[in-house]
Amino acid sequence: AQELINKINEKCFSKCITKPGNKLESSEQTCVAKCMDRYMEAWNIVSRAYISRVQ
Amino acid sequence: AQELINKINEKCFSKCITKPGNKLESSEQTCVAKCMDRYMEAWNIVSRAYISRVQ
Amino acid sequence: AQELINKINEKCFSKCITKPGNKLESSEQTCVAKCMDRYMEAWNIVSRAYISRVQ
Amino acid sequence: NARMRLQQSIHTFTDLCWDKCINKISNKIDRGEETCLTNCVERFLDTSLFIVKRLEETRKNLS
Amino acid sequence: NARMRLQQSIHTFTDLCWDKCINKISNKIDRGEETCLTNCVERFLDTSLFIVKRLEETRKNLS
Amino acid sequence: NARMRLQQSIHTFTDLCWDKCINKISNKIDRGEETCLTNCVERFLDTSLFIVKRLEETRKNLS
Repeated sequence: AQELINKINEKCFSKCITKPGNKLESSEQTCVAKCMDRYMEAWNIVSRAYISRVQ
Repeated sequence: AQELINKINEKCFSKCITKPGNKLESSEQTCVAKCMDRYMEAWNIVSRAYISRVQ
Repeated sequence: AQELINKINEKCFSKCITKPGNKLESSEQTCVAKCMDRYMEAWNIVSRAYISRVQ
Repeated sequence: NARMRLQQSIHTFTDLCWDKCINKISNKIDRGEETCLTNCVERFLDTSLFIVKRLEETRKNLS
Repeated sequence: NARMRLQQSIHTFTDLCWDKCINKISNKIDRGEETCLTNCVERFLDTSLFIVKRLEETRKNLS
Repeated sequence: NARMRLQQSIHTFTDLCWDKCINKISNKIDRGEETCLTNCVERFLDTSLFIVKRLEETRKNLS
Protein backbone atom coordinates (compact mmCIF):
# COMPACT_ATOMS: atom_id res chain seq x y z
CA ALA A 1 0.00 0.00 0.00
CA GLN A 2 3.09 2.25 0.19
CA GLU A 3 2.81 3.26 -3.48
CA LEU A 4 -0.88 4.17 -3.00
CA ILE A 5 -0.07 6.27 0.08
CA ASN A 6 2.69 8.09 -1.84
CA LYS A 7 0.38 8.88 -4.75
CA ILE A 8 -2.42 10.10 -2.45
CA ASN A 9 0.08 12.23 -0.59
CA GLU A 10 1.40 13.81 -3.78
CA LYS A 11 -1.99 14.40 -5.44
CA CYS A 12 -3.89 15.55 -2.34
CA PHE A 13 -1.11 17.79 -1.01
CA SER A 14 -1.00 19.61 -4.34
CA LYS A 15 -4.83 19.88 -4.51
CA CYS A 16 -5.53 20.78 -0.87
CA ILE A 17 -2.51 22.67 0.48
CA THR A 18 -2.03 25.45 -2.04
CA LYS A 19 -0.35 27.85 0.37
CA PRO A 20 1.35 25.91 3.21
CA GLY A 21 0.81 27.75 6.53
CA ASN A 22 1.92 27.33 10.16
CA LYS A 23 -0.25 24.27 10.71
CA LEU A 24 -2.50 21.91 8.80
CA GLU A 25 -5.80 23.84 8.94
CA SER A 26 -8.97 21.87 9.65
CA SER A 27 -10.30 22.90 6.23
CA GLU A 28 -7.16 21.38 4.70
CA GLN A 29 -7.66 18.19 6.71
CA THR A 30 -11.25 17.93 5.46
CA CYS A 31 -10.02 18.42 1.91
CA VAL A 32 -7.29 15.76 2.29
CA ALA A 33 -9.80 13.29 3.78
CA LYS A 34 -12.23 13.81 0.87
CA CYS A 35 -9.44 13.76 -1.69
CA MET A 36 -8.14 10.50 -0.24
CA ASP A 37 -11.58 8.86 -0.49
CA ARG A 38 -11.98 10.10 -4.08
CA TYR A 39 -8.51 8.82 -5.00
CA MET A 40 -9.29 5.35 -3.68
CA GLU A 41 -12.62 5.39 -5.53
CA ALA A 42 -10.77 6.35 -8.71
CA TRP A 43 -8.26 3.56 -8.08
CA ASN A 44 -11.12 1.05 -7.87
CA ILE A 45 -12.80 2.32 -11.05
CA VAL A 46 -9.48 2.22 -12.91
CA SER A 47 -8.76 -1.31 -11.63
CA ARG A 48 -12.10 -2.59 -12.83
CA ALA A 49 -11.69 -0.97 -16.27
CA TYR A 50 -8.15 -2.25 -16.65
CA ILE A 51 -8.79 -5.79 -15.45
CA SER A 52 -11.89 -6.18 -17.64
CA ARG A 53 -9.74 -5.18 -20.64
CA VAL A 54 -6.72 -7.38 -20.00
CA GLN A 55 -8.79 -10.48 -19.17
CA ALA B 1 12.02 0.23 -28.57
CA GLN B 2 9.79 -0.20 -25.48
CA GLU B 3 10.92 3.10 -23.98
CA LEU B 4 10.18 4.92 -27.26
CA ILE B 5 6.71 3.35 -27.44
CA ASN B 6 5.99 4.38 -23.83
CA LYS B 7 7.06 7.98 -24.48
CA ILE B 8 5.02 8.20 -27.70
CA ASN B 9 2.04 6.77 -25.87
CA GLU B 10 2.32 9.28 -23.03
CA LYS B 11 2.96 12.36 -25.21
CA CYS B 12 0.48 11.54 -27.98
CA PHE B 13 -2.33 10.43 -25.67
CA SER B 14 -2.07 13.72 -23.80
CA LYS B 15 -1.94 15.76 -27.05
CA CYS B 16 -4.60 13.87 -29.05
CA ILE B 17 -7.12 12.42 -26.60
CA THR B 18 -8.14 15.46 -24.57
CA LYS B 19 -11.58 14.12 -23.66
CA PRO B 20 -11.59 10.29 -23.74
CA GLY B 21 -14.87 9.05 -25.30
CA ASN B 22 -16.53 5.68 -25.93
CA LYS B 23 -14.09 4.73 -28.67
CA LEU B 24 -10.91 5.97 -30.29
CA GLU B 25 -12.36 8.37 -32.90
CA SER B 26 -10.87 8.34 -36.38
CA SER B 27 -9.81 11.98 -35.90
CA GLU B 28 -7.95 10.88 -32.75
CA GLN B 29 -6.29 8.04 -34.67
CA THR B 30 -5.14 10.47 -37.36
CA CYS B 31 -3.74 12.74 -34.66
CA VAL B 32 -1.92 9.86 -32.94
CA ALA B 33 -0.44 8.69 -36.26
CA LYS B 34 0.86 12.19 -37.05
CA CYS B 35 2.06 12.75 -33.50
CA MET B 36 3.93 9.44 -33.61
CA ASP B 37 5.70 10.39 -36.85
CA ARG B 38 6.61 13.83 -35.43
CA TYR B 39 7.92 12.25 -32.23
CA MET B 40 10.18 9.90 -34.14
CA GLU B 41 11.40 12.81 -36.29
CA ALA B 42 12.14 14.75 -33.10
CA TRP B 43 13.96 11.72 -31.71
CA ASN B 44 16.18 11.63 -34.80
CA ILE B 45 16.94 15.37 -34.67
CA VAL B 46 17.77 15.14 -30.97
CA SER B 47 20.01 12.07 -31.57
CA ARG B 48 21.98 13.87 -34.25
CA ALA B 49 22.42 17.00 -32.10
CA TYR B 50 23.43 14.97 -29.06
CA ILE B 51 25.82 12.62 -30.82
CA SER B 52 27.55 15.46 -32.69
CA ARG B 53 28.14 17.16 -29.32
CA VAL B 54 29.44 14.20 -27.35
CA GLN B 55 31.77 13.01 -30.13
CA ALA C 1 26.18 15.52 -5.64
CA GLN C 2 25.06 14.09 -9.03
CA GLU C 3 21.39 14.13 -8.04
CA LEU C 4 21.68 17.79 -6.94
CA ILE C 5 23.37 18.74 -10.24
CA ASN C 6 20.62 16.97 -12.22
CA LYS C 7 17.86 18.75 -10.29
CA ILE C 8 19.54 22.16 -10.67
CA ASN C 9 20.01 21.49 -14.37
CA GLU C 10 16.36 20.57 -14.85
CA LYS C 11 14.88 23.40 -12.75
CA CYS C 12 17.24 26.17 -13.91
CA PHE C 13 17.16 25.22 -17.59
CA SER C 14 13.36 25.41 -17.53
CA LYS C 15 13.38 28.73 -15.62
CA CYS C 16 16.25 30.48 -17.47
CA ILE C 17 16.32 29.16 -21.05
CA THR C 18 12.77 29.68 -22.22
CA LYS C 19 13.67 29.92 -25.92
CA PRO C 20 16.93 28.05 -26.61
CA GLY C 21 19.05 30.08 -29.09
CA ASN C 22 22.37 29.63 -30.93
CA LYS C 23 24.43 29.99 -27.80
CA LEU C 24 24.01 30.33 -24.05
CA GLU C 25 23.51 34.12 -23.75
CA SER C 26 25.30 35.93 -20.93
CA SER C 27 21.89 36.92 -19.50
CA GLU C 28 20.99 33.22 -19.42
CA GLN C 29 24.29 32.40 -17.69
CA THR C 30 23.59 35.05 -15.05
CA CYS C 31 20.13 33.59 -14.53
CA VAL C 32 21.48 30.03 -14.22
CA ALA C 33 24.15 31.17 -11.73
CA LYS C 34 21.52 32.91 -9.56
CA CYS C 35 19.05 30.06 -9.91
CA MET C 36 21.76 27.59 -8.85
CA ASP C 37 22.56 29.61 -5.72
CA ARG C 38 18.85 29.90 -4.86
CA TYR C 39 18.35 26.17 -5.40
CA MET C 40 21.18 25.33 -3.02
CA GLU C 41 19.79 27.80 -0.46
CA ALA C 42 16.39 26.11 -0.80
CA TRP C 43 18.05 22.71 -0.38
CA ASN C 44 19.61 23.90 2.88
CA ILE C 45 16.35 25.34 4.23
CA VAL C 46 14.49 22.14 3.35
CA SER C 47 17.21 20.00 4.96
CA ARG C 48 17.00 21.94 8.21
CA ALA C 49 13.19 21.75 8.28
CA TYR C 50 13.17 18.06 7.48
CA ILE C 51 15.91 17.03 9.89
CA SER C 52 14.40 19.04 12.77
CA ARG C 53 11.12 17.16 12.18
CA VAL C 54 12.47 13.64 11.91
CA GLN C 55 14.78 13.99 14.92
CA ASN D 1 6.06 -10.87 -10.92
CA ALA D 2 2.71 -10.60 -12.75
CA ARG D 3 0.67 -9.40 -9.78
CA MET D 4 3.09 -6.56 -9.07
CA ARG D 5 3.18 -5.48 -12.70
CA LEU D 6 -0.63 -5.40 -12.73
CA GLN D 7 -0.70 -3.24 -9.58
CA GLN D 8 1.96 -0.94 -11.02
CA SER D 9 -0.11 -0.43 -14.19
CA ILE D 10 -3.18 0.41 -12.12
CA HIS D 11 -1.13 2.99 -10.16
CA THR D 12 0.15 4.54 -13.40
CA PHE D 13 -3.33 4.72 -14.94
CA THR D 14 -4.95 6.11 -11.78
CA ASP D 15 -2.27 8.83 -11.67
CA LEU D 16 -2.73 9.76 -15.36
CA CYS D 17 -6.54 9.54 -15.46
CA TRP D 18 -6.98 11.34 -12.11
CA ASP D 19 -5.24 14.38 -13.64
CA LYS D 20 -7.35 14.12 -16.81
CA CYS D 21 -10.77 13.47 -15.22
CA ILE D 22 -10.95 14.90 -11.68
CA ASN D 23 -11.08 18.66 -11.38
CA LYS D 24 -12.55 19.44 -8.00
CA ILE D 25 -12.91 17.22 -4.98
CA SER D 26 -16.59 16.56 -4.27
CA ASN D 27 -18.38 14.19 -1.92
CA LYS D 28 -18.46 11.37 -4.41
CA ILE D 29 -17.03 10.70 -7.84
CA ASP D 30 -19.94 11.66 -10.12
CA ARG D 31 -21.23 9.79 -13.19
CA GLY D 32 -19.29 11.99 -15.61
CA GLU D 33 -16.02 11.52 -13.77
CA GLU D 34 -16.53 7.77 -13.54
CA THR D 35 -17.19 7.50 -17.29
CA CYS D 36 -14.16 9.65 -17.96
CA LEU D 37 -11.92 7.42 -15.80
CA THR D 38 -13.14 4.23 -17.49
CA ASN D 39 -12.81 5.73 -20.99
CA CYS D 40 -9.39 7.13 -20.11
CA VAL D 41 -8.05 3.65 -19.31
CA GLU D 42 -9.67 2.08 -22.39
CA ARG D 43 -8.60 4.82 -24.82
CA PHE D 44 -5.05 4.74 -23.42
CA LEU D 45 -4.89 1.00 -24.10
CA ASP D 46 -6.40 1.55 -27.58
CA THR D 47 -3.75 4.19 -28.30
CA SER D 48 -1.06 1.80 -27.15
CA LEU D 49 -2.30 -0.97 -29.46
CA PHE D 50 -2.68 1.49 -32.33
CA ILE D 51 0.93 2.64 -31.94
CA VAL D 52 2.38 -0.88 -31.76
CA LYS D 53 0.32 -2.02 -34.78
CA ARG D 54 1.36 0.99 -36.84
CA LEU D 55 5.03 0.48 -35.94
CA GLU D 56 4.83 -3.15 -37.07
CA GLU D 57 3.21 -2.18 -40.38
CA THR D 58 5.96 0.38 -40.99
CA ARG D 59 8.59 -2.27 -40.34
CA LYS D 60 6.86 -4.77 -42.68
CA ASN D 61 6.72 -2.19 -45.47
CA LEU D 62 10.42 -1.44 -45.03
CA SER D 63 11.55 -5.08 -45.22
CA ASN E 1 21.07 2.83 3.75
CA ALA E 2 19.60 5.45 6.11
CA ARG E 3 21.84 8.35 5.05
CA MET E 4 20.99 7.88 1.38
CA ARG E 5 17.26 7.64 2.09
CA LEU E 6 17.50 10.89 4.09
CA GLN E 7 19.29 12.63 1.20
CA GLN E 8 16.75 11.28 -1.29
CA SER E 9 13.88 12.68 0.80
CA ILE E 10 15.56 16.07 0.92
CA HIS E 11 15.92 16.04 -2.88
CA THR E 12 12.26 15.12 -3.30
CA PHE E 13 11.06 17.84 -0.91
CA THR E 14 13.34 20.50 -2.42
CA ASP E 15 11.97 19.66 -5.87
CA LEU E 16 8.33 19.80 -4.72
CA CYS E 17 8.63 22.87 -2.49
CA TRP E 18 10.79 24.80 -5.00
CA ASP E 19 7.89 24.58 -7.48
CA LYS E 20 5.37 25.60 -4.81
CA CYS E 21 7.33 28.44 -3.20
CA ILE E 22 9.81 30.00 -5.65
CA ASN E 23 8.35 32.07 -8.46
CA LYS E 24 11.10 34.34 -9.68
CA ILE E 25 14.83 34.10 -9.16
CA SER E 26 16.03 36.99 -7.02
CA ASN E 27 19.35 37.77 -5.34
CA LYS E 28 18.45 35.94 -2.19
CA ILE E 29 15.62 33.75 -0.99
CA ASP E 30 13.41 36.24 0.85
CA ARG E 31 11.64 35.80 4.21
CA GLY E 32 8.33 34.82 2.61
CA GLU E 33 9.92 32.17 0.42
CA GLU E 34 11.91 30.75 3.33
CA THR E 35 8.77 30.46 5.48
CA CYS E 36 6.95 28.87 2.56
CA LEU E 37 9.72 26.28 2.08
CA THR E 38 9.78 25.37 5.78
CA ASN E 39 5.98 25.17 6.01
CA CYS E 40 5.85 23.18 2.78
CA VAL E 41 8.06 20.43 4.26
CA GLU E 42 6.20 20.43 7.58
CA ARG E 43 2.70 20.43 6.05
CA PHE E 44 3.70 17.67 3.63
CA LEU E 45 4.83 15.52 6.54
CA ASP E 46 1.61 16.40 8.44
CA THR E 47 -0.43 15.35 5.42
CA SER E 48 1.49 12.12 5.22
CA LEU E 49 0.83 11.32 8.90
CA PHE E 50 -2.82 12.32 8.55
CA ILE E 51 -3.28 9.93 5.61
CA VAL E 52 -1.59 6.99 7.33
CA LYS E 53 -3.55 7.56 10.55
CA ARG E 54 -6.85 7.80 8.68
CA LEU E 55 -6.11 4.61 6.73
CA GLU E 56 -5.40 2.76 9.96
CA GLU E 57 -8.65 3.96 11.51
CA THR E 58 -10.59 2.82 8.46
CA ARG E 59 -8.97 -0.60 8.73
CA LYS E 60 -9.75 -0.84 12.44
CA ASN E 61 -13.43 0.06 11.85
CA LEU E 62 -13.65 -2.59 9.15
CA SER E 63 -12.24 -5.40 11.28
CA ASN F 1 26.56 -0.10 -20.62
CA ALA F 2 27.54 2.92 -22.75
CA ARG F 3 25.10 2.31 -25.60
CA MET F 4 22.15 2.08 -23.23
CA ARG F 5 23.18 5.22 -21.38
CA LEU F 6 23.41 7.05 -24.71
CA GLN F 7 19.92 5.88 -25.70
CA GLN F 8 18.55 6.86 -22.30
CA SER F 9 19.96 10.38 -22.67
CA ILE F 10 18.38 10.70 -26.10
CA HIS F 11 15.02 9.65 -24.64
CA THR F 12 15.35 12.19 -21.81
CA PHE F 13 16.27 15.04 -24.20
CA THR F 14 13.53 14.17 -26.70
CA ASP F 15 10.99 14.23 -23.87
CA LEU F 16 12.21 17.60 -22.51
CA CYS F 17 12.72 19.32 -25.87
CA TRP F 18 9.48 18.01 -27.34
CA ASP F 19 7.61 19.84 -24.56
CA LYS F 20 9.69 22.99 -25.11
CA CYS F 21 9.63 23.10 -28.93
CA ILE F 22 6.55 21.33 -30.33
CA ASN F 23 3.23 23.06 -29.85
CA LYS F 24 0.88 21.66 -32.43
CA ILE F 25 1.16 18.50 -34.49
CA SER F 26 1.61 19.38 -38.15
CA ASN F 27 2.48 17.29 -41.21
CA LYS F 28 6.19 17.71 -40.76
CA ILE F 29 8.48 19.22 -38.15
CA ASP F 30 9.12 22.70 -39.56
CA ARG F 31 12.43 24.61 -39.76
CA GLY F 32 11.72 26.58 -36.59
CA GLU F 33 10.88 23.49 -34.56
CA GLU F 34 13.97 21.65 -35.86
CA THR F 35 16.24 24.56 -34.88
CA CYS F 36 14.55 24.73 -31.49
CA LEU F 37 15.12 21.00 -30.87
CA THR F 38 18.81 21.19 -31.84
CA ASN F 39 19.38 24.34 -29.77
CA CYS F 40 17.47 22.82 -26.85
CA VAL F 41 19.88 19.85 -26.68
CA GLU F 42 22.96 22.04 -27.10
CA ARG F 43 21.88 24.69 -24.57
CA PHE F 44 20.94 22.00 -22.06
CA LEU F 45 24.43 20.51 -22.34
CA ASP F 46 25.94 24.04 -22.09
CA THR F 47 23.90 24.65 -18.94
CA SER F 48 25.09 21.36 -17.52
CA LEU F 49 28.77 22.20 -18.17
CA PHE F 50 28.26 25.72 -16.79
CA ILE F 51 26.80 24.34 -13.55
CA VAL F 52 29.56 21.76 -13.04
CA LYS F 53 32.31 24.31 -13.79
CA ARG F 54 30.80 26.85 -11.40
CA LEU F 55 30.46 24.26 -8.63
CA GLU F 56 34.13 23.33 -9.04
CA GLU F 57 35.21 26.97 -8.84
CA THR F 58 33.18 27.45 -5.67
CA ARG F 59 34.87 24.41 -4.15
CA LYS F 60 38.34 25.67 -5.14
CA ASN F 61 37.66 29.06 -3.58
CA LEU F 62 36.52 27.41 -0.36
CA SER F 63 39.59 25.19 0.00
